[in-house]
Amino acid sequence: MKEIRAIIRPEKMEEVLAALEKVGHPGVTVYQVEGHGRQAGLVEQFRGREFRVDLLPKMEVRVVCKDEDVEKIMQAIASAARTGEIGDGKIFVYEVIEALRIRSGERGEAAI
Amino acid sequence: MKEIRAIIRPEKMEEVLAALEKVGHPGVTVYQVEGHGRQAGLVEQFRGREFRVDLLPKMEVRVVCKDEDVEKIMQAIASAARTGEIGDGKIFVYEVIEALRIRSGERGEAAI
Amino acid sequence: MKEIRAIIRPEKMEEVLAALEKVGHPGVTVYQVEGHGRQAGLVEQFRGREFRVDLLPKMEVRVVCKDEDVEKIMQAIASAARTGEIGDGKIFVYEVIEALRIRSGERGEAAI
Amino acid sequence: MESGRFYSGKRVGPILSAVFLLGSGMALAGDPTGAETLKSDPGLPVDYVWVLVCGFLVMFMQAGFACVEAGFCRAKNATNLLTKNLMDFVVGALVFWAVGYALITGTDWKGLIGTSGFFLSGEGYDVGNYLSFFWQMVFAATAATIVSGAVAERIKFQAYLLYSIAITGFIYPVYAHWVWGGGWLSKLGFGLGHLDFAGSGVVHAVGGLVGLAGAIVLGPRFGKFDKNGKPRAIPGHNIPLAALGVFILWFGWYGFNPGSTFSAHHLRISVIAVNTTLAAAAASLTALILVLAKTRKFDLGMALNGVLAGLVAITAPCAWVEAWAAVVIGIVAGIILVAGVYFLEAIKVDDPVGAVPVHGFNGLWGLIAVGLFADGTYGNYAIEPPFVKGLFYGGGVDQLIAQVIGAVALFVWAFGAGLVLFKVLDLVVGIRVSPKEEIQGLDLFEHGTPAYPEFYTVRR
Amino acid sequence: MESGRFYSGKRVGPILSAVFLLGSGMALAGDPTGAETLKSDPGLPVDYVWVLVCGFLVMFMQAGFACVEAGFCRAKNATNLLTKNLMDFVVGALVFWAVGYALITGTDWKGLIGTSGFFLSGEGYDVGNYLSFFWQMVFAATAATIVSGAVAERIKFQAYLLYSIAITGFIYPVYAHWVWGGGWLSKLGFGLGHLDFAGSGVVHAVGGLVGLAGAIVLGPRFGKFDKNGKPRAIPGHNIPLAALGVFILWFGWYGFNPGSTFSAHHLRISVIAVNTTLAAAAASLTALILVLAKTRKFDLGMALNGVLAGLVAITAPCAWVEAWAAVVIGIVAGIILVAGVYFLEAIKVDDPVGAVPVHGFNGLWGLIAVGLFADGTYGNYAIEPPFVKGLFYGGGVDQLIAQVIGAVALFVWAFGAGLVLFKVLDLVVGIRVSPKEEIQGLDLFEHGTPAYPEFYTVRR
Amino acid sequence: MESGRFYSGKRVGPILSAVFLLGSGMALAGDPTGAETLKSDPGLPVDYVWVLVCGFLVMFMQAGFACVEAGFCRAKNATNLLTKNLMDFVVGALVFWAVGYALITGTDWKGLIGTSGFFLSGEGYDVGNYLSFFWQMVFAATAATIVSGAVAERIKFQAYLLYSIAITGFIYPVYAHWVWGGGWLSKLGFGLGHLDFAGSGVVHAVGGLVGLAGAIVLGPRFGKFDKNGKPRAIPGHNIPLAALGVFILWFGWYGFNPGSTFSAHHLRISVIAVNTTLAAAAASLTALILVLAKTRKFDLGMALNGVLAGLVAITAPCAWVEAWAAVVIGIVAGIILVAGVYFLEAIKVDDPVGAVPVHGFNGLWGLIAVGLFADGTYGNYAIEPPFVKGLFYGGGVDQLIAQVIGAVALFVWAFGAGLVLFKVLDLVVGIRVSPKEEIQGLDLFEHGTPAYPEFYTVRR
Ligand SMILES: Nc1ncnc2c1ncn2[C@@H]1O[C@H](COP(=O)(O)OP(=O)(O)O)[C@@H](O)[C@H]1O
Ligand SMILES: Nc1ncnc2c1ncn2[C@@H]1O[C@H](COP(=O)(O)OP(=O)(O)O)[C@@H](O)[C@H]1O
Ligand SMILES: Nc1ncnc2c1ncn2[C@@H]1O[C@H](COP(=O)(O)OP(=O)(O)O)[C@@H](O)[C@H]1O
Repeated sequence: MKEIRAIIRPEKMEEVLAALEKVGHPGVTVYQVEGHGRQAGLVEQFRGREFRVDLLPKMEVRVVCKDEDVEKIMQAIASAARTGEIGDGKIFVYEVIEALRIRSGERGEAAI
Repeated sequence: MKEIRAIIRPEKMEEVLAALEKVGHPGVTVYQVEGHGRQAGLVEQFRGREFRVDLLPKMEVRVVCKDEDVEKIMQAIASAARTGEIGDGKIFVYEVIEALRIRSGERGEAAI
Repeated sequence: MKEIRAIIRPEKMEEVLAALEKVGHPGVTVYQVEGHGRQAGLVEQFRGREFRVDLLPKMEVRVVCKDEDVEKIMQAIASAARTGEIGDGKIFVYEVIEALRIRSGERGEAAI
Repeated sequence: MESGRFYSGKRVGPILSAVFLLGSGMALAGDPTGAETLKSDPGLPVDYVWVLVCGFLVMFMQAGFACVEAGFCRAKNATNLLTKNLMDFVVGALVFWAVGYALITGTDWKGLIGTSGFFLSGEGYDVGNYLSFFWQMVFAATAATIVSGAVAERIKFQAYLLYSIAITGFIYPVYAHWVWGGGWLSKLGFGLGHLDFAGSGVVHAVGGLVGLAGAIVLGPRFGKFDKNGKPRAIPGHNIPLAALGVFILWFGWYGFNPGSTFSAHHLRISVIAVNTTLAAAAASLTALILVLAKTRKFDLGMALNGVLAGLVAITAPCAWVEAWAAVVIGIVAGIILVAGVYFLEAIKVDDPVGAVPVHGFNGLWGLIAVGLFADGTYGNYAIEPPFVKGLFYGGGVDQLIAQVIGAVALFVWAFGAGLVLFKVLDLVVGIRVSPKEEIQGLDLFEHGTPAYPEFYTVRR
Repeated sequence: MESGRFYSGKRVGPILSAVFLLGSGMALAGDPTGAETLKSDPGLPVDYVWVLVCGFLVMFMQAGFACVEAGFCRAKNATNLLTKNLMDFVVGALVFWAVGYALITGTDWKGLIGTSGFFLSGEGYDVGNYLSFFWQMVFAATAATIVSGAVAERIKFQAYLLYSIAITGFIYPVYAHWVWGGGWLSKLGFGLGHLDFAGSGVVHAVGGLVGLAGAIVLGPRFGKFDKNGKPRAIPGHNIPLAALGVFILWFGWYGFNPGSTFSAHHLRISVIAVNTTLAAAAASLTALILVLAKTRKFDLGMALNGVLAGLVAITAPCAWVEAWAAVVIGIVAGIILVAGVYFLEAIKVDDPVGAVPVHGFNGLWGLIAVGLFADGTYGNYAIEPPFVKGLFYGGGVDQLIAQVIGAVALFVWAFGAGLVLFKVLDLVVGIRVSPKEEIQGLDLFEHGTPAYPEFYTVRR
Repeated sequence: MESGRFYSGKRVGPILSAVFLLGSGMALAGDPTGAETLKSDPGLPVDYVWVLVCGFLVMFMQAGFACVEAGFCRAKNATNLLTKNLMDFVVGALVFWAVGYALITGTDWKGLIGTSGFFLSGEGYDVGNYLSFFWQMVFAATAATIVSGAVAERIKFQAYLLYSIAITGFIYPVYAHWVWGGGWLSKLGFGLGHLDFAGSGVVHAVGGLVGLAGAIVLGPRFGKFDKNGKPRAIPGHNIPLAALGVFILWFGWYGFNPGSTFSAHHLRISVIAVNTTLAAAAASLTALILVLAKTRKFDLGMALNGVLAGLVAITAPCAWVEAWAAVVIGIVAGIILVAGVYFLEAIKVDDPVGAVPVHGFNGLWGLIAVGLFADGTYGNYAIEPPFVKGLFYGGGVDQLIAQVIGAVALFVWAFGAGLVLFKVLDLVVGIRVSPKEEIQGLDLFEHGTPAYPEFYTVRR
């Protein structure tokens, strides 16, 4: 089993979820995060005083799936999340060594 | 070392923490997440217009522990979080390859 | 590739980011979390009634980096986040098996 | 400018009521234009302005209650609380127009109830009568909205709507008739009869005690008491909202109390405004200090409740006492509040926002305070004698007895009617939401609208 | 105390205006001290108090609009909406002082426009004239701020500033002159001329229809309609804020409507206050029930809009009808509201907060209602005959015709001027923000200040 | 209806005070019933209504300050700011009742201080005296609450309570006595003596300058200046709350300024209302434009502060100037505000909400403006001559000199007393919370109650 972790633009969330739906994902968990990569930060201001904000709001999407589905899901996310401009985000993949479905107690791939 | 990651119902949070306390956990970190699995979404409405919400609020609990404690902690979480209805959530387990306690600089299992 | 995950005090966030900037990180993602380890909880109150809060607010910082940079980045974070008092937090390290830069489609270490 | 002229109901009951109808130039068919009324008393405009502006302030208290209750409860029920606070005013105004007002001010039947003047129709179409209706209506709505705090976070919305109809259409008007509509309490042979200047009892204690009944019938919220029955704090989700609500209520109370002279020609209104302020301040400081002594923290929530406790307590006596007495009444109100909050928890009653100690217990205290502190400088909505005198100013126990009788009658009526109402509602439609709905929050299930859909919140 | 004396503009136009100037003891150079004016009519203080206090309440409606609009839109645009609501009042007050007020109340030119009294200067420096200005100014600002809801979440701030100048400096004053400044509509040969007591038409429908024009020219927000053109809900981010805003507006409306007698000597103000309340309540309950029938949920958002719909509808007729009619007018207002919301979505117009059905459609309905329900108990800002009578009270269709003519004229003027204005602005400066700015939110790009910088929010 | 009758303290000092006591029908024992007072002047009801309603509005400004300060600071200190804003009113009202009011209006001692009338007792139990107390009390509380913004996010709560006692019990009353209680400034031989109509100086500059002293003694918040001393923005956490607060303050200011005639028989109140509006608008627009020129963004925070700056500046001159002058005074106020904000940062003073430039600097500017723009149409709370005339209207420099002297005296007194107070408090109880408490937020440590316990927030 693998975990796919994609950090994307918040405004791409809906499209990514739709893409996952289409490609058939087993389940997905979403995080509100802030990130900083190559994308330039923002200048905000308060009562006349400007300041830089380096951490920009991002969404993180995590899917645990079978090994054979990794590529398909990665591609689905990537193509839904792409704008071509700096700040599109990244996808990382991790090994998952065990899974358990709380409701039924199933283990392993059956639990995903 | 392993990491146990459990996605649970928000209203089960307290019981899960109590179960962890009982079984003796080394530490725990909690995330506010949203998820979508087999559980049906909600219908919300605003000024007379209904809409589907697919992402439901969940809590995620993460514990890094020694290899030998994994099973015990998983079971503790699972039995505290179970209602038997769809949406109870899942538990995933990951390998952790190093740990460091910031305060003391301890490394490895001693740092957990 | 490795992922470094550091759970730190919220008020140390800025210093940790500055330290990462200095040591040259490839990118960073930040999470608002709550945690419970050895640090004692808080007593809060509402309309005359006190209650314990066990989960304290923490920040989590994640950096995916090349294997050779792990130690350097860990140390940078740890020394920026240290106060020496209970509650300083921990750093965990994970294996990352694949990466993809959404914007360009680059894979592997090039994508970090 | 004599007092009580166009506000017969509250003051003098049916007999003088006839005098009023004639005296104010209101022919049998009423004076909807207002020209006759003005001619009969050219000094009326300032009274109309006074009563209306104060009435507007009282109406604005609805916003205050909405903010306090929503702020002191959890985010998952905020939409529900706001809807309840809106709808009890909306439904209350309509029901009070149809029925409630007539029950208070209509022709008296055996001292128990008014029987005429439904729908403001017929001869009721009169500027003076509409003025009186407006005033009574915002008061009735206040009584109604108090209850929503005590039954918060677990009552079915449908049941709450039915409750709103019952309180503004029956429970409140009946008791208000007894005191302000010429009913039996206003004619007690002790003192000047049972007196309640602006409604510590009629409005607040009635609301607070019906709320107590509701809280008891509903039972505590899931999680309010742990397995050993120990009370647990369930913190409010938005303290700034609650604090703003208290400021709005304090502001609105300057309509509630001074406006209850129903005449700007009673310059006593300045004394009432001062008393209202000092009692609120004294009670709030007292509550702050008491909790400070217990927990070593400056507890804003209790201090906010303290403001309201002081305001409720001074509402009955505000026209009859002087500054130092207002301060003492406030200090006692603060003590009653803090003791009341802990007492309710001790007997396992769950009152999420403290409505019962604030409005119920302190409403009763306000009634008693009249019998103790009234200093003989103001009459029964009149600046001519007889003046009201309490025990501490040489008035003996007469007025105090009248006050105690009224307080007992109020308790029996409001708490009793409340129990019956909520029990019956429970049998007929069910009053408590399912555990699942309670845990996930009423906003989603009853309204489909979370209060803060974009914010990440911990669901407690 | 005769009506309309010092408020010539709104009531009687330029001819009587001269009478007013003399009648109120205002010499040609004006009476800035007020001593002469007071001597000429010692009963004026209560009228000044009434008008000013009511005017303060109307000003406070700005806070209500700010809260409703910010609460009903998304967090990422909250700072923008607040800035717009602040600035339309700020800019509006200054422009109205320079130009707008003169266009309404100045010497009439061919029934179309006023032509004197700019900058309150010269003989305009007079206590009565300043009073009138204050009143008209807060009304103009209300019309201006209504539009911001309809064009929310996508208009450029610069364009909005220019729009604010145009509406308070030209669009609103011209139509207000027609009705309240002695213009052609006030002199129609039907009934007592076109009548609009407190501004269902002049203020609300003008604002609502200019807003409709703006919403059409701008086009819908990104995401409001899906690829198949099906409307999607975009929930407001802070329901408690929106609810508080509605309570504030309801409170402020007691200044808007009763204060429009411009005289406390019209005791009819009590009737107006009651009607205002009942119509709001009836409309809100109607809206709640209609949506309940559709979705089985108690929809707070629509109930809040319902309050406003009822208030808007009763604004024109409030002085001329009785309680039951107010209830009926409110019920119809609730129906119009709900139908209007769905209708706009059906024709693909995106009105984020419902400003068009609330203020536009119900403003027109209020005008018509005068012609139906006026019951002959109050005149043209006068407690002496001739009184206003509508169809249902035996007044025939005369007044109704005057109302319809006014409504049509209003529609043509406001919607037409709005279309021209926004089209021209679009050509000259561009009125819509870029898609990127719209998606990330106007707060960051136009103001640099997120509304809740410390809170985690989902960016929708 | 002559001016200043029942408000002797503020107007005419101890000598005429005796006249007042008799003139108003107040026997030596006072007239608590109000019947005698009414008989002696049947026109009083409208004045009482006016003063009370305006006083209620001033009280409501407490809500405005609470919202602005909480909204402009960080979430972790919101409960603390609300508690401070509540408690300075609570404690202030009680202290002012016990001591403060007597120091302002009591029998004058050498032009420096009043010495009688503590606790409103004895002959102080009089409707006129209670009215005057109510008015003065809400003003004193305003001065007190201003400071909490300047010392926000780092002062110990206990120290703040002690400060509240000191300002309402001594610092404010002494200066108010000098200007409004018949003290030496009111008797200066220049012009009509030092004049401050509604308190640009007495209330706002005193508050602002005591706040400046507090901010200096406390030192800047952790993180306000970086290691190189460069100022950093610390954004407020809830902009809608702050904006609502400013709207509430603007609304309340219509009580503050027009109500300060203390008589509805001065029809000049309409002019005051207009001036108040225009100055606020002009200042806000000016501030918006200045920051726009610097950062190319429409800065809501500064525009909100701009409203307050304009309101503060017009508070002293509002009764003595005409519309165009109000606009000019507002424009200058906007400039002073923006310059003041940057100036304080440049000298490393940390004033989290801008209280010092808004209330302190613009309060002083308001005093000066009287000497420049007063146009000779209104007297010293009188509609009879002598009228106040400034430099630009041919009044010469006399009045201006009186104004400058008052401004200098104010600066020395308020800033000096503030410095001494905070230094002494620091020595005795310590005024600054520990770094750990400051970083984690005062809400947890001082109150145990986070403002938004269910929301995820970034702790800045
Ligand atoms: N090495 C990394 N480790 C952790 N998070 C990263 C890393 N690189 C990028 N991110 C996350 O991805 C987001 C987008 O990264 P960025 O470099 O701006 O994107 P891109 O390179 O596609 O333009 C960042 O805001 C951050 O949250
Ligand atoms: N494969 C997965 N990857 C990531 N998150 C998942 C996955 N499956 C489930 N989840 C998370 O677990 C939550 C509960 O899953 P669900 O399928 O509804 O539970 P169950 O199967 O126990 O009824 C989801 O909302 C989602 O957050
Ligand atoms: N074993 C663990 N698994 C997950 N999170 C942990 C673990 N240990 C500590 N944490 C996180 O680190 C935070 C700080 O831990 P704590 O034990 O209080 O720190 P320290 O030991 O440095 O004083 C906790 O609040 C928790 O979020």
